[in-house]
Amino acid sequence: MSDALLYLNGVTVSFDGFKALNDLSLIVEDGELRTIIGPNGAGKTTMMDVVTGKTRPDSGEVFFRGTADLTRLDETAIANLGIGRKFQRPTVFENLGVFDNLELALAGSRSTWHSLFARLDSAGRDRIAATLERIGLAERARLPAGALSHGQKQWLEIGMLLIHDRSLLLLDEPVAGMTDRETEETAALILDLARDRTIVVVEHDMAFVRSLGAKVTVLHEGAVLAEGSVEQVQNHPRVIDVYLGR
Amino acid sequence: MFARLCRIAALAGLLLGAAAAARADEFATIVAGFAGGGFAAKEQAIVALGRLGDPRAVPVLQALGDDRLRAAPDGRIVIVDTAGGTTRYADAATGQDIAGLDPDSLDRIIVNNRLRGDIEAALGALTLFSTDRGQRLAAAADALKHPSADTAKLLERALAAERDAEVREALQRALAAARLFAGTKDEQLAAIRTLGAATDPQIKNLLDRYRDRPDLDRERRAAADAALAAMARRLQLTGLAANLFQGLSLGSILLLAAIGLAITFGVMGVINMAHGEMIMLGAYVAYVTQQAFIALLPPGWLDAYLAAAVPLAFLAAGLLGIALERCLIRHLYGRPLETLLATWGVSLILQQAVRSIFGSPNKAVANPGWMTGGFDAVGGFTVTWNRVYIIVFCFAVLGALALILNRTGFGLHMRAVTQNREMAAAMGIRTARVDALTFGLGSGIAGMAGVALSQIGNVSPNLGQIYIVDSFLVVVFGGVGNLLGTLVGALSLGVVNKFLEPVAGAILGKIVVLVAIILFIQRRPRGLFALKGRTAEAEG
Amino acid sequence: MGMFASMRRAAVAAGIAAGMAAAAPAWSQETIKIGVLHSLSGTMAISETTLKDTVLMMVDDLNKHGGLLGKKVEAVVVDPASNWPLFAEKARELLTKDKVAAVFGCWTSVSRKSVLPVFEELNGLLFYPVQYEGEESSNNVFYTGAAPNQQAIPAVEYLMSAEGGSVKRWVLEGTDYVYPRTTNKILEAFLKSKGVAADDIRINYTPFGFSDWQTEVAAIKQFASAGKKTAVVSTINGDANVPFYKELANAGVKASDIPVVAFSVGEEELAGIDTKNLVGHLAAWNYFESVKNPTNAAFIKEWHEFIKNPKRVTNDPMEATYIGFKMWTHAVEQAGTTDVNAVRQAMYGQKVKAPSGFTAVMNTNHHLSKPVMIGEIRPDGQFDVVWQTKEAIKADAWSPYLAEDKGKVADWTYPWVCGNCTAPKYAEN
Amino acid sequence: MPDAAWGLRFWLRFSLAGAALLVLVPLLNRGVAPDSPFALPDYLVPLFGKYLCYAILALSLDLIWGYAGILSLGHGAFFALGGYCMGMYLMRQIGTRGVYGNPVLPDFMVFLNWKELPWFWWGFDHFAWAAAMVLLVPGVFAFVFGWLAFRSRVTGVYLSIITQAMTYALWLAFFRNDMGFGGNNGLTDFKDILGWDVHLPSTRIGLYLASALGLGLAYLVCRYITRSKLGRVLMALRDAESRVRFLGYSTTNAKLLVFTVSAVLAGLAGALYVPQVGIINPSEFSTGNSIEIAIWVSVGGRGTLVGAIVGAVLVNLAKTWLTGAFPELWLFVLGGLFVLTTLAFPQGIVGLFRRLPRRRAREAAAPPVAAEEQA
Repeated sequence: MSDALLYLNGVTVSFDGFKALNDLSLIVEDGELRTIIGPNGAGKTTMMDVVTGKTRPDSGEVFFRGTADLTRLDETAIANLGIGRKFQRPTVFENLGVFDNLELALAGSRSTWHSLFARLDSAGRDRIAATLERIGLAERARLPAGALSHGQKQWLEIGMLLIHDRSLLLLDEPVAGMTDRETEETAALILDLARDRTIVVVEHDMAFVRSLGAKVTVLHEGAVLAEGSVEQVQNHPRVIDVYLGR
Repeated sequence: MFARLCRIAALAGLLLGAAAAARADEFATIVAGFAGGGFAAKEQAIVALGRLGDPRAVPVLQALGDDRLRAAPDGRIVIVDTAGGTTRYADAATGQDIAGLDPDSLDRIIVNNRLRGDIEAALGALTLFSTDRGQRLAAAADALKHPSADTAKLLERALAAERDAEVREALQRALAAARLFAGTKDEQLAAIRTLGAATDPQIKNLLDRYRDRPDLDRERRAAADAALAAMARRLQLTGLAANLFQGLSLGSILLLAAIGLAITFGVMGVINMAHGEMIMLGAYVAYVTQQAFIALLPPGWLDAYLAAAVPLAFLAAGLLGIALERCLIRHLYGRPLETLLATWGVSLILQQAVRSIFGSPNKAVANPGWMTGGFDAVGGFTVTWNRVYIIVFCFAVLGALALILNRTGFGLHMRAVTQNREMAAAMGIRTARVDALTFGLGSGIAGMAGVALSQIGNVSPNLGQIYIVDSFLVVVFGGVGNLLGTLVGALSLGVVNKFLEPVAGAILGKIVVLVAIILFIQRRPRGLFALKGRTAEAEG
Repeated sequence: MGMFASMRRAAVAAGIAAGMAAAAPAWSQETIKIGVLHSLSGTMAISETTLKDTVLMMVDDLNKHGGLLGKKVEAVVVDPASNWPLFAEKARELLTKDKVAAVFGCWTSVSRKSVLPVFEELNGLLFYPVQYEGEESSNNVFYTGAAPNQQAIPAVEYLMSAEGGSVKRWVLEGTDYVYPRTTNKILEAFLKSKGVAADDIRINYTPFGFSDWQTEVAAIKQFASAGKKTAVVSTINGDANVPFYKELANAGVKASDIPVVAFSVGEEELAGIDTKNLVGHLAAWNYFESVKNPTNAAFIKEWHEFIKNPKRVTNDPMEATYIGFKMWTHAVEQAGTTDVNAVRQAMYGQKVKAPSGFTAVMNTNHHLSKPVMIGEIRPDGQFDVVWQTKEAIKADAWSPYLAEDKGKVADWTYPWVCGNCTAPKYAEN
Repeated sequence: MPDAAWGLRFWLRFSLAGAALLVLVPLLNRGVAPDSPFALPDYLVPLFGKYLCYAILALSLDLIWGYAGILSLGHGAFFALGGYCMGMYLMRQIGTRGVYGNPVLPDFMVFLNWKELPWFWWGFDHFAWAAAMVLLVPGVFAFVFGWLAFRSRVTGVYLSIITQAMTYALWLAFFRNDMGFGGNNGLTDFKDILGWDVHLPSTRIGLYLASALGLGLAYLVCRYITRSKLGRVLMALRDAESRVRFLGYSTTNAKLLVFTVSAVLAGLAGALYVPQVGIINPSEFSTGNSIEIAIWVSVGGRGTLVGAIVGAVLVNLAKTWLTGAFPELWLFVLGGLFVLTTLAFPQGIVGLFRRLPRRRAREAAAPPVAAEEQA
């Protein structure tokens, strides 16, 4: 047990025989920005599923802030601990307006009763307005999210993570399908976010990873293959094997 | 009952005395007695015929028994024989054929259950010595039903004359039963041993009554108790076996009703509320084919109508299914719950359509000869042929379906399309066509199920409604998209239901099963055999 | 805006409906309207559509012979769709909107119970043509079907007689609703009064449309194997009968061993069953198609011509409809009006030569005097009458065998004027 | 934005519609001369009352199906449970006027030789108790059922099927005469309610008005819920339930709440329905009835409260008319109508009238959402 923000130890998940995670151990310190790379099927997404409670590990322990045992909590509870997640495919609520999407994500009580009687106060309104500005969807606030472009959806989703103060953000390929320009902006945004929260980014795009310039963990076949700076891992012989093949 | 047995006995005496050289005119006068007159007069005639011990009486009594005896205006008694499609008339008294009789001029000679009993008894006595093995067997069984001192002698004679092993056994039982109450102490003990070997509630009741006789000494009572205890154990086992069979039969019916749905709903994810009507349609196809056979083919062929009905039903329902998929359902893919509503509309239309074409009342669909009746399995439990064949049929259908799915190109395409439509399309599979065929297949199977169900239930426009809810439950309980699950689900539901029914009664039993299913779904929201990444998932 | 929009529609609807209503009286000037309230869809359509056709046939015939009071009779057919609240709604519609002079309809007890308050409130006239459990006598209903004492009791008496096979042991098999419950209750009391032991009576109830009879038939055979002559008294309702009889036949239950006597199975029901193996099983009715007499011959001929199908059979509820309709027309002619109160008075003592060959009489308890016949099924799906009462039996609204019916009298003439009283409304003095 | 939803214009329309409902029918029925073409004949009053009850029922289903995407095929059960509670009250009011004149026991109990009132009939001679039960019984039943189902994440078709199984089981249960609810005949032959004779036209008007008020109330409740933040949570989970969980909302609780509320509304509808049609019996539990409710909603327009009301009223109006006008053909027409609506205008009648761009967008965007749910 450590005082790390996120602590995975010997986590194993297998889907009918195939081991998606194989005795994975990983530690993310508080305030750190971490990028995780790895070939397809390395277990990146499964790792996120385990952390967010979508998937229960067959064995191993997962702790948040050293105390909260994430293997015992469900998605809702974990989210309320302050762990946010962005999916690989952008998932916003297509039938709700952009504004509504953000309002749902807005920090505050999540209890069913509360949301039955809740009214949006001016502070919240301002918060949403600010976020809309930041993700550049201000003039689309009233549109249904379903009408947004792919990139815009990505942004909206990031906005939803922004507006809900989370101490840990898990971003699954945030720049997938983005133009170079959008990618740059996203990188900037993430770096900016990283100042006051812990962020774990899963990504293929090495250029993007490099632009983040953060500590990199390489996953392979459900376990950590290498860890270190971008340069270190890039020169790591096994990593080269795995990526370029023999 | 007793009177009848006395008659048998008396008649036996005559037979033995061989004084049965009955003169023709006496026979004729007795036969003439059937004309007019009330049941009493007829009864006398029957008894007299029995006494006569004249083999000529047999055809007359048989004709009387199955409503083939007529009175001609000129007072003659006529035997109608419709065997082989042609109707022949024979003079009952002389046995000569009569030509040129006007059928409408003949009066039916009516009997009631009491007379049927008398006829059985008379025939029984006559046929105890008949040349036909089956008749002798029946006679022996009849004698067992009504044991009495008087039958004993007759049975002894019959036994002496009998060569056939099976008939001998039956006669020995009957004789034992008779001696149980009338024989000497040793005969009684022997009888107890003989009867104790049987497994038959009827004999058990016999021994029960014997055991309660006040005048029994310890030895005989002990012997009876031992025999009874042994038989009780055997009966208990056979009781379980009976329950199991009944459960299996019910399960096979649920399964038949559900297989089609397992395709349309399970594999394709279409909530087809018109599924029941597909079954109904199949049942009506069975009815129409039967009528066609009656109308167009010689009677001998009628027993074969199912052979034609099954494929026809498959085609009819299948084509309708394809039409339904093309015109309606394909517009609703990805919106399962709206499909539910649309198909519900379709089911209303189909019901009303059948109602206006065939009319509301039930239609009679007869079991072909080979599916009629049943055989007495152990313990007085009758296994009926139609249920046996339905069980067989149901497994045949399931097997064939499994082959289609796993061994044929179509099956491969089908699985490909249901698992990944885009990919399949990219690989050049004509998905639209596969959808239509798949739905057609499911509907066709429902149609065949309808033919089977017409053999045990009623054929009416509401037929489908009886099975629709159960079908869905079976599929969901078994695990959507999984044939094995459907199989296990249906059979287990059937068996559980049948074991509950004697305890809780039909209604409570069913309720218990339903609640159990609901709770089970809470435990395993994806059913018995859950599949990963299945289709019938999306929400309306 | 929503409520508003919906409101507009509701208002329009009201307009339409009001229009329909307003249009009604204009017609009833030249024609006499009668209502036909039988389910044409849903579960009960199986039995009820035939009765609808019967009424239409009678109307047809009546108009061919100059109508009623010189007016043409018009049948207003509606479909209550086997839905009991809808029965009440349709009854109200017939009486208030169409202003019908009388209604012929209902089959199940629940449908009758559902419309009863409507007829009493609006003082309508209902002719109910189906055998039922009794325990009722409404001033606004004429019951032309059999009461338990016209069906159940005689049937059981017959089976007890030497003629019927001197039965000693009884299975009362019924669908779980009020008619079988009542009938079985009466029969149980009756049997015990005849000295039948409690453990010689087996009572079992199954749900509507019950289709899997294996267990029950096996149980019946078991029960019958006790050595005493056993019979089954079946009050199983419509749909469930076919699978029941199929199971019986295949399980080899012969009528000469275990006769089954049914009160809800007639020619129409048998038309849906293959009867070859059911020969000898019985039914108790007040009419069988097979009875030979001129009235019946004419009735059957007329039916075949009207329905354009010589294969269609007639049955007891059809005869009951026939009787009811004839009586109503005679009553109207005598009263010279279709006014319900006048017609009701004229109904008492009405006599009709019925297809059964007897003369049916309407009694002041609103029930008929009819003959009772026991028929045995024959291979062609018809019945042979093996026993029948010498003369017509008067129906009891209240059964003498039920404790709670003690002293209840149904008599709608002075001084009683009541369907459910233990003392006359108006004391004579 | 909820504030806008409760603006002056809404209240204006609402009260207009309400007033029309409350005033028009009584006026046309009592106020206008019977022979005038505008007169509303007596038999139509309970009929309209019935439609209003159906409208409430449709609202209750639309709340969970249209907004939360939960199709309950067992809502007829909640309706019937509410109805039975009211029916039990009405039965107790009959008193000695029953066939067997027993002051305590209803006729069917006398007939089944029951000696005293079963415990679950206690208190139903008091209207207050009955009224409470009308809301409680369906509510608690739904709460327990929903808790079991939603907690274990039974969704979509599975939920629909087990709700159907639920109503089917209840249907069988209430058929049993031994249950003590009158078996197939159910509860009928009511005499009076709160001392007023149920057969009097004035009482009918009263019941009609009660139904109208009930509908208004139900509409406001549903509207409030759907316009609240919870409403948006529901719509969100309809599209991507897992995503809502990752936002930290308990979808289980949200569903449970609306499911219960909706069941209570259904019960209310049933209670208002029974005295107007004069009978409650097990056929109300039949699976067909529950499916029909869903059909009203989809005909009117799913996901719009007005749509539910419009659908319920129109379909039943059509049914009333067709069963009289074309007794032989009406099933064709009705069945055809259902097929047509789902095919031609999936947004229902209301959808035809309001062409919202966002709905277009939804159509366009629907597949990826569904796909995400699979993953």
